[in-house]
Amino acid sequence: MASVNLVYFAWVRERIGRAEETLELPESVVTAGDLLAYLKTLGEEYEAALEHENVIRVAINQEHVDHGEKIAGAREIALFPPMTGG
Amino acid sequence: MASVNLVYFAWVRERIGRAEETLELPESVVTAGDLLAYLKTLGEEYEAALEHENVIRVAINQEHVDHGEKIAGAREIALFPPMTGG
Amino acid sequence: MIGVAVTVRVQRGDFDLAAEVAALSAGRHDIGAVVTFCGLCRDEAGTLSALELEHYPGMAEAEITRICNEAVARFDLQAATAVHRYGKILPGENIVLVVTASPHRQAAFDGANFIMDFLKTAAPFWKKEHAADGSAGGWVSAKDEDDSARDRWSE
Amino acid sequence: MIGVAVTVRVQRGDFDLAAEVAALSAGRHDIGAVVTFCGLCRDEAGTLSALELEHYPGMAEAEITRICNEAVARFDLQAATAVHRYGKILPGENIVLVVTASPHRQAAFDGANFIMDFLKTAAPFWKKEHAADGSAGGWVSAKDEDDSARDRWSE
Repeated sequence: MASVNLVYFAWVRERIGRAEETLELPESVVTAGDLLAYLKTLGEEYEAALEHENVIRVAINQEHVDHGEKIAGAREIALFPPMTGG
Repeated sequence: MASVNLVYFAWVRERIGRAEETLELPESVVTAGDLLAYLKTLGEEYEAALEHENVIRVAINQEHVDHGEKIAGAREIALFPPMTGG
Repeated sequence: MIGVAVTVRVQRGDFDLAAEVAALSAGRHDIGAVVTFCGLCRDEAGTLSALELEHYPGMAEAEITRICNEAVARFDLQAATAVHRYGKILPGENIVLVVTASPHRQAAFDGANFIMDFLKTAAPFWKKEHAADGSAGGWVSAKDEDDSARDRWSE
Repeated sequence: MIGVAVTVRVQRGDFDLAAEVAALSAGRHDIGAVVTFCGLCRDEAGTLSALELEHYPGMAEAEITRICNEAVARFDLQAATAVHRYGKILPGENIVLVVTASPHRQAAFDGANFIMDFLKTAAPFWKKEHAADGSAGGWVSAKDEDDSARDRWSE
């Protein structure tokens, strides 16, 4: 089991109901996409937040990554909706 | 003979040697292009200023015109090189 | 690109347009063009009372810096500044500032335009609307046209 | 276009970027984007001591106003300001300012870009260079690239 800090923003944060947490991930979670699928098994709040997986953006150590990116070595993984700044 | 105020700018002004003048134009001067051709008959300074007729810009009553524009009714005709502001 | 100054700040308070331009150009005699872009909060014909801007601290600065550095490398920029606010922002108030400097005008325009397009689509900020009538506002949706604006730079 | 403010000035003295932006946007809550362009005098790697800008009084203001009105009509502009200096201008000093406001960022960028392209090629101003070594400077030649920049708007 690997321990990772997860941070959530905007409506992902609101739906999950917390801004950050530290989780132990099973070895089967290899990619960012695996992580999304895993989180959805943890409860309704995660299911609601991550329902449309394809729109969820992932950043590892504060850099954008594709869902196919491996998460090994990640200190911090962020999940959030498409950005609307500017 | 029609009387018209002529104004010159930049190197057109420098080569003609004055910034403005009022001239009586013969009836044969109908268009802006006719004016340029007529001025070149008035002396070396005009010939030097208007040598390359096609680059000379003409404004009638402070609006850009083509060389084919008729000058009838003009209060003020300006001759100048291509603009380099901005 | 020696001497190229990239300045990025993410802050709650307002910024000072003139001060940012002065900081970027002071004492230089080689700049031909300075372009600034200010994005402001619109009241949407009176229906909006405020925007609440959430951001990802750390990554916001890092991502905007990456975008500015790319703009500097891609265009002929002598300097680039970007300041993005977060927190509650009222109609008429500033949200974001971008300043670019270049010897040539089109590069300064393109640099600022490029930075804004990527800032909109890649910098981790999210806007929530507060409705003027007190009804529940919502998160602003990302626009396809913003993705299109970004994608034109890779055509 | 009711309420569209076009402000044009031709003046010897410097302008105040922040004051011009404030004048154009003060009290408004419907502006989403303000773009400014400042054109400055470069020292051309130390070879230029000053620019002397000649203009056609009256026509300069009239032509810039025509250009700004066309930009307002063509893009979705809420306001446009253009200030152009004349007389002797030293390296590092401002020459020209354009400010545009729009609900949308690309219109503000395009409006300012359009105004600058036409201002360069149609506003009656002429630059003479004074060389730093005291040798006779000369009139700046019009550039083909400026005509090309203007012509892209009619493509």
